[in-house]
Amino acid sequence: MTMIEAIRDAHMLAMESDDSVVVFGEDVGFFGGVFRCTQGLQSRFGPTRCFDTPVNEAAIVGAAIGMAANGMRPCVEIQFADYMYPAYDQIVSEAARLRYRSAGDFTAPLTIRMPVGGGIFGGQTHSQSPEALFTQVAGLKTVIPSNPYDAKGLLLSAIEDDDPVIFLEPKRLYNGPFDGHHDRPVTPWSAHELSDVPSEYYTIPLGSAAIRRAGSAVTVLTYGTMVYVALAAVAECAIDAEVIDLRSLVPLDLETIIKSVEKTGRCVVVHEATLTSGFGAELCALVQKHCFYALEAPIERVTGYDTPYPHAQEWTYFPSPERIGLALQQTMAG
Amino acid sequence: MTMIEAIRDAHMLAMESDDSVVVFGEDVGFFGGVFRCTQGLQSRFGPTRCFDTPVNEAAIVGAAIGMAANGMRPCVEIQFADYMYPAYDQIVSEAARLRYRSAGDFTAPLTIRMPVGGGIFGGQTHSQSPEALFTQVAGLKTVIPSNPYDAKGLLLSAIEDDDPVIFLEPKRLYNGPFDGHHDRPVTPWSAHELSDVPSEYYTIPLGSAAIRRAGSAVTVLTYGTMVYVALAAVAECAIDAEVIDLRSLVPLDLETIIKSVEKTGRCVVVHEATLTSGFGAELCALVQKHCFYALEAPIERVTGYDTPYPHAQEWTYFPSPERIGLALQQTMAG
Amino acid sequence: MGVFLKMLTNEAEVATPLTLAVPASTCRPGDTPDFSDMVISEPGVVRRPEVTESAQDMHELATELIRVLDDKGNAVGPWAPVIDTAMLVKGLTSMMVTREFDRRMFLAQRQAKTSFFMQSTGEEAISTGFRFAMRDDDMNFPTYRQQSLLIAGGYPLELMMSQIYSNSHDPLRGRQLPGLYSSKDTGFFTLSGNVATQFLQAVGWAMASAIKGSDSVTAAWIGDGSSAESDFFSAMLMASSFQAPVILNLINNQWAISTSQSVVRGQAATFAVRGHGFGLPSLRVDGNDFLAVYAVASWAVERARRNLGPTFIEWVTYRVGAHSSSDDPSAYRPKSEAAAWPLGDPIERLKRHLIASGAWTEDQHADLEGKVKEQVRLAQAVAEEWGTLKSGPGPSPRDIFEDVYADVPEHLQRQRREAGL
Amino acid sequence: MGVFLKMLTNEAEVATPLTLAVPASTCRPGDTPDFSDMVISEPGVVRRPEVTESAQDMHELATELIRVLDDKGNAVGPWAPVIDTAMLVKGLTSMMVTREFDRRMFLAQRQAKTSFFMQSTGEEAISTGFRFAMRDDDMNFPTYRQQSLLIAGGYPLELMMSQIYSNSHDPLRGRQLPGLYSSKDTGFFTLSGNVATQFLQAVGWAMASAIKGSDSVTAAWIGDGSSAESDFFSAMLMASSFQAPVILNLINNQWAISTSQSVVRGQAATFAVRGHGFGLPSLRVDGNDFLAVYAVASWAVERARRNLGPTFIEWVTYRVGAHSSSDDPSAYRPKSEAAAWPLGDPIERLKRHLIASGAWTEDQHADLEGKVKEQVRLAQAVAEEWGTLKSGPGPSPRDIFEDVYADVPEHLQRQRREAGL
Ligand SMILES: Cc1ncc(C[n+]2csc(CCOP(=O)(O)OP(=O)(O)O)c2C)c(N)n1
Ligand SMILES: Cc1ncc(C[n+]2csc(CCOP(=O)(O)OP(=O)(O)O)c2C)c(N)n1
Ligand SMILES: [Mg+2]
Ligand SMILES: [Mg+2]
Repeated sequence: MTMIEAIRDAHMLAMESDDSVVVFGEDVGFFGGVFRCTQGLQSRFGPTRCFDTPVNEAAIVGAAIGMAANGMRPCVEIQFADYMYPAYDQIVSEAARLRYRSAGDFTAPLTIRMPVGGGIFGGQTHSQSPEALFTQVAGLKTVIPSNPYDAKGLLLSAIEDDDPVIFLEPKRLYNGPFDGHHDRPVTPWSAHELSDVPSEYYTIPLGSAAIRRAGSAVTVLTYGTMVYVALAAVAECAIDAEVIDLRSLVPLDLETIIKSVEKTGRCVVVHEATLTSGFGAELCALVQKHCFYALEAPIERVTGYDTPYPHAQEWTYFPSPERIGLALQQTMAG
Repeated sequence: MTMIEAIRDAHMLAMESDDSVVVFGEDVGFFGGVFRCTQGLQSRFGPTRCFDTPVNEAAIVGAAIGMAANGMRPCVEIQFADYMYPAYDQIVSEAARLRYRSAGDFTAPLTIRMPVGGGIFGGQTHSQSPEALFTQVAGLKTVIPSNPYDAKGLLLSAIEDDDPVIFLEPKRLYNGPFDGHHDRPVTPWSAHELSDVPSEYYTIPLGSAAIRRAGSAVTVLTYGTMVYVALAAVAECAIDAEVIDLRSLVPLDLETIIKSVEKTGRCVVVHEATLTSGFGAELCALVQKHCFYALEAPIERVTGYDTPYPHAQEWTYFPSPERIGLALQQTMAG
Repeated sequence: MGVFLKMLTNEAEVATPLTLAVPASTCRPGDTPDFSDMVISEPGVVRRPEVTESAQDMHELATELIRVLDDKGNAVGPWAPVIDTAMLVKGLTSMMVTREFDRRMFLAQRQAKTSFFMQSTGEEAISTGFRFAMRDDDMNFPTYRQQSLLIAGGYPLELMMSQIYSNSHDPLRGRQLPGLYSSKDTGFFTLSGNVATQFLQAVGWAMASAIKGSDSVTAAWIGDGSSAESDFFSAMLMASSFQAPVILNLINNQWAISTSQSVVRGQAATFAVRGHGFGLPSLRVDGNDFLAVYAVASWAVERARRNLGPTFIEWVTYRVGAHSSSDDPSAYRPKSEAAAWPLGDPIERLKRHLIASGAWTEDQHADLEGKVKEQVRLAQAVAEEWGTLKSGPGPSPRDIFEDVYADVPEHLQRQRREAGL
Repeated sequence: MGVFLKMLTNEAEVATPLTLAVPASTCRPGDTPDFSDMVISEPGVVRRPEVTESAQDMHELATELIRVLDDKGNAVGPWAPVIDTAMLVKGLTSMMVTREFDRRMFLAQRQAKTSFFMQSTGEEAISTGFRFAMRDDDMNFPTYRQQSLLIAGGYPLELMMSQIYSNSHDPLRGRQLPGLYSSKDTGFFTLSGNVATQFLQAVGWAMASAIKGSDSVTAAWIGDGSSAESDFFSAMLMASSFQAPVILNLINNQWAISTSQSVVRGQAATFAVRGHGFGLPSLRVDGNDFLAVYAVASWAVERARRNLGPTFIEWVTYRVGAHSSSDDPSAYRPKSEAAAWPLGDPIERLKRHLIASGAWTEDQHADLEGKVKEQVRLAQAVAEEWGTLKSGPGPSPRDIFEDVYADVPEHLQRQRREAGL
């Protein structure tokens, strides 16, 4: 299964097992979404369970909050994460705070899916990684799978969750585990073991990281597309790194992180989002605090630059295996 | 002068010296703003230079962007930072990116003022400190004065600046340098030397921090209201801390920070915003990276908790001199 | 460039310089209050369409003013509702309780028993009358000036006051600004301090009711000023696109803090006409006329209940008090404006009607007034035993870490431990 | 609770279950295209008000369809503009250049010379005709489907193509998605990839023109789908409140990617009626009729120029091509829909008019077609010498660090150094 198919499958199972799950967004109904992640839902469950909305992200999320408070479990799609800003007020001021301010009288169990990240020549409005804009907001959970197996299990968890979950889908991974070598042939999911997705309903708990490569020399903290880029970098510079796929940013699997860094004594953080106040900053703050006495070198961050995402210079901007490799070497030398 | 008077004064001078400066927002025209920071502008400069808008933050910022691109220098007010979210799309997707995406063909020299922070029993929608939601966005500058002198000089710089500047005003400081001891009598600005504001036009460059207390034992990085709370904490626990008032978060005066931490070998970061992915995380990431070999203890963060801002339990939530003192002691023991 | 040339300017003369038309308030301190440009229909003259009539055919209702009570207190015209005296007295009582509640809580704020308060003086008929037209299992998405919805819905005054005092019995555990209540059981959605966001959520709630095939309807509420926020638009749009069973209520009380309704209204004749852009039945109603409120609310609730879709209503009223306890309106409007308000006081008007219809006397009224005062006083006494913001007892500090999520996550547990709580 | 009791439910019977009305597309693959519910006025029948007429008095213009060209190519009725043949030929030429430009660039995308492209096929008359009614110092806030504004404005095709190719001559230094041009000199605001945001900025730009006392006007552009975004509302509101010298243009090309215009329109009869809610003069126009476009644009531009305030216009047209090079419309609409479109093709219709009026021949047209093809071919050849996305030369990688701010700040200098640039 590709990641798209896994997401579609999760939707199907969620809607089958729970009548209160409804799916909507721009072009998600008849057409099945511009990335086809909701294909087949409308014809299977009818137009009151899966439908197209007007092009208005605030309306999508705002309506979803009202529905969620009224007993539904909406799972809505924002066409690209870059278009979530019109909905940001509803997400931050409302979805995230409903339970708190009403002392549990009203809640907002909804899932907001959105494709993130670059690597598709999408320019500044089809490439963003705004995860830190969610992790700063108390009341939200923020999840980002890196493979079909996780995508299905995490999406089912997100929909089941009684709190609002931001579900980020690295769009460059939809059709294969991209490792940053844009000039090499594309690897399809079928070649990857985590594309072997069971057909039944299963969940992966939010807040548990996965160690993608065990190692002893340095810990790499990453998520989404960068998991594969980091693995490629590690392979290419032949450093025995431990590569951790966080999968969930809030809640965060701090225990796994601490355990690894205490072991390796070194840490590199990798993400595609811009550097300043990116989620990597929080990871650095936590690691230096909890592993201070184990650290043998400064924690390095390899991230997108503090600029909008360019179009033509995409591969200059995208954190490449080479850049990650350099950081690994620098950390080892530190 | 109080901080309110200094801000008013800066507006006056900016509008006097430059016809293209226009001021608008909710209740800022006839009434002069709910905190009275724009009082007298409409009667002095007329309703086309200073006016009331409908209650729509997106419209305020969106219109300001159009005006800025067309040769004006709008300085607009968002009534509380908590209400900036409807304008967030215009700020992030537009103001911050206009210059970049047009390669300088169009620019957005505008200033967006907004009161931040708690301490006035304002509850979750009159107390927020969303600075990290701006510092993550390339293309924005984010400024936060802590006293009348700086407020005037920084606001004039912000208005002069050719890029969009987010100007955060710690509302608890409007009328006095509040040190967190809410149970003690209020100190008025008149008792503070930085309320001595020259009447003429002057600017303070964006990106320069101010050392509020020189010290050798530990560096405290902070800004806004927390400057006074940190100073109080330092005084009370008798640790020879160096207290740095950042004043500008982007651009950041990294040099002053590094110099201080290299000297003290210890660092405590203090802000009122929530912990996770707050701007303190970025400060930790930078300090551990640039001062790694000088650091003798983990960098501590004293911040608001990762919850919405409560009403009745305000003083539980607000980072108190006591909490800062504990962190200082812990760092010294580290 | 071959066949293609840069076009020439096709307007020869240079036009005169443009100017900006900055909308001004009708009336500022020192001016004489003036409501002469306000359209006020005579009581009884506006027709009452069938609930099945098309939005298009009832266009004129957006620029007239539906009124039932005339100056003498008679109920006239097609909108005069069938409503028994007991219900009217209940309505009157409920409005009087709200007014007394407001008076006492405003005073309590001045006495520092709480931090903040917002009165609804002069606007009591709207939420009271509307609530009377709803079922208990219907839902409201209120604004902060609609304590009447709770009071008319039978929610205990003591609990409202406890919320205002953030005391030990505060159902919201001290977390919310005074007046931002929540009560699912009373059909009152948790209030946000951000205006307009919930106007949109109301449509979502109503859509869910429709998806579930329930038969309960939803009322969304917004102010004239707040209707400038984008979420107002999104709500109107979604309601129009999905024909949600929702009543979209706009309370035009003439002011948004210091800004006159005319700034937001712009070139539109009324707020009600905004609904025409979405093909919604749009009505403009005298909000100080309890009978008109009840009649129009019942009509709109029936439309929603019968799955005939959303209705948009502009309720015309006047904000008699300050915007909030932090506000002093004498800085931006003439003190005499409230007295000049042409639609009178809703309590006085309903009282006059009851007396005119022979169902009520001045003595009965005085008696009721005494009882209302006593009821509110007693409630306050109970609430103050449970604590005030000034003197406690309050909610637990530990409460701040709960309800951020369904369960307290690890990182918050850590922060709670660090806080020693 | 003393005198106050919980109210009783006042509706005895339980209503029938509600249902959700999910708006459907008129027509999906396999269906027979059907535009019969679209209001199409006969050419020439819709009246032309004075520009000074009130919005209220011209209400009916929002539900009719202003048309000038009849089926035979004659210009009929009060909107028939005074326009000389040279200008018409220029208009025709400009539209033909756009169409050929689109054809070639779409192909170039298929050849991987660029990443992405959006055609405007079938919609060329609107931006072309409108641009002809503007002055060079007026400003447009376009959508991504309005290459015609630049082409009619005389902007070099080579530079447009360079932007599309992100090549060494790309004025935007490789930063923007293909088609998101910027040219202040040509009155073309920098395009955003986020829809609707700029519709609002246009009003701000126009307000600044008014504040400065200039006499240049502004045109804002939005699509039917995008008009669902909140910024559409904010723009309408601000334009209404401040009477900004702006023309608010909505291009209804029937589709928003796979979603029919009917989903957004909801219960409104037309998009044009949205303007009524704001008291704006609101017109609905045949967007495939070059003469109607030019006439209405001139009328609205005159209103703005004479400080008479904003005008809202719905241009009715059809998106003949795919949404973008990433889209395949056969998945969501019948292939035959374009052919069934009742308003014809704008180029064909203008050509027919020129021939009918005796000013043009088939031979002349064939000749012009050849010249247009050659012009675009040559421009493409030049642009490709300057590079394509596939083969370069492109802009400098160093460029990505510039123009984030006026000056490259220290932290970006550091990042640039680390990038080795
Ligand atoms: C998003 C947002 N922006 C601004 C405010 C500040 N504010 C609170 S009430 C108000 C005026 C609202 O006026 P209106 O809607 O007419 O309600 P009224 O106070 O008259 O009942 C404003 C601007 C807010 N609460 N939320
Ligand atoms: C804020 C935002 N949301 C969603 C999108 C994705 N998107 C791009 S174009 C489009 C449809 C717009 O349709 P319409 O406005 O009718 O323009 P048309 O393509 O028909 O010219 C959508 C949903 C976007 N670009 N920006
Ligand atoms: Mg009001
Ligand atoms: Mg369209």
